[in-house]
Amino acid sequence: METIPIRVLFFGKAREIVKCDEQSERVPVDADYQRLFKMIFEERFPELKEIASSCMLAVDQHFCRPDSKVELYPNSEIAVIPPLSGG
Amino acid sequence: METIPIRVLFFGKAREIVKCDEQSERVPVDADYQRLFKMIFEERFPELKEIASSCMLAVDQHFCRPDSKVELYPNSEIAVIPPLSGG
Amino acid sequence: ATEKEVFEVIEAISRDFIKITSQTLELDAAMKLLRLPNCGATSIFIGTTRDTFDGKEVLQLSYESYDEMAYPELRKLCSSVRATFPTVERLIVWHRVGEVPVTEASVIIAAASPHRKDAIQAVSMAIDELKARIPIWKKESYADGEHSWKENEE
Amino acid sequence: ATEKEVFEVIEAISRDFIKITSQTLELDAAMKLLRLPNCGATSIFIGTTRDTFDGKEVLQLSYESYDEMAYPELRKLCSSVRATFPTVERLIVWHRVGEVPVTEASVIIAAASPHRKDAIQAVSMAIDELKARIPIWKKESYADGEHSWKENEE
Repeated sequence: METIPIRVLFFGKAREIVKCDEQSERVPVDADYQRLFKMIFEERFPELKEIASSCMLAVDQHFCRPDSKVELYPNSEIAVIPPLSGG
Repeated sequence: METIPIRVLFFGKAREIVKCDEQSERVPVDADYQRLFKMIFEERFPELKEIASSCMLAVDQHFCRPDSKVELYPNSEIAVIPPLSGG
Repeated sequence: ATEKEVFEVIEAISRDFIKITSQTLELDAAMKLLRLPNCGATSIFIGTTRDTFDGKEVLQLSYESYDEMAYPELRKLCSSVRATFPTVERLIVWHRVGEVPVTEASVIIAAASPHRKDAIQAVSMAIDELKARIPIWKKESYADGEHSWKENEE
Repeated sequence: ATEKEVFEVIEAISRDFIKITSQTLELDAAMKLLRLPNCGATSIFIGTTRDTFDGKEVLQLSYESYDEMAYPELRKLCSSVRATFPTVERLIVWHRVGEVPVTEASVIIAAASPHRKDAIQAVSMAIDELKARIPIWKKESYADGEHSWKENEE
């Protein structure tokens, strides 16, 4: 399976838990949302499991939902988005 | 019939038509809204007839409607209120 | 009046800021009254003089007020707004009278409350009520020499 | 893109004022952008840092933004607001990031339009959408040493 490099970005409580702004990873080029979610919240950063149910992912600056189609490119930006609290 | 002195106040377009801020009048102490309205718009200031249908009266700083009970006292203040346009 | 009632009146007066004035309305002065550490939300409405009406050039607006009635009606207005939105801490209703040049404010309405919805809706209610109930009149003077006494729609 | 499309883009950019900044948000600067002779109505919402939450003393709020995503989302937000309220002439959406002391503004949203309802409702929609869609996070730090990442309800 072909893998590509991606960047995983952390914000808010996720950044605090991971103690890191950004981390490079490699993922299968055809990974879907569920696969990315599982990879991030269970395999690579299991310390995020406690907030997983309230988080979503954004891929290349677009919010994704579990049924969203995901297209990954080399150096795609996957952001871990905890509940928003702007305003 | 006992009459009492009242003050009639004019605002906005009514003031412009009558060319006067205020006028003293005498009215029967038991005059009701209809009587006051007729007195002002037909008898004393017939030049106001053209705007009568869009005006109302305020008695002692309270808006009145045609069916409002009116209590007059010496020097009561009857204001001719054209359509409001504050704001 | 009981002592409690007197205090309620004093508090009501100090939380509602009402003004009908021929002076320029200063937003900065309003903001100072609204800056409360327990209020996270401030909503402001500013009505300004426009330069055109129906394609005609407006030279100036002139407002007149029946002050003796407008002040008590403004107090009633503030009471209604507070009854509807009890979390509003500060409420400002200022109206300018006399000549108001184009782009200057004829009215400033503002509310501060802990959360945003009450502040926003209180201001919206207050300007609607002001236009419907406060005895103030506006005359628009046009470049062609004509003028017109305006009528609020609602 | 055709010439017309290019001009539309330029006009859209110049009528929407978007900013995410660590600097103090200045209401005066916003007002200068809103003063248009053809707009009779200006509506403003200011979100400020509150001193208490759930009875706990708040020392400070700290905001962080995912800028690369927040800016395009803010542009989308402005487009949605304009699509809903097409008479809005100017739209300002400013958000402060970093530490925001108590009583200082974290957000200023403002709209100018010819008539009041559009300006008021546009601001109301914009703050609702901002809270729901813009990737910005707020951390509240308390006097007892604890802190909490907030979550918008809507």
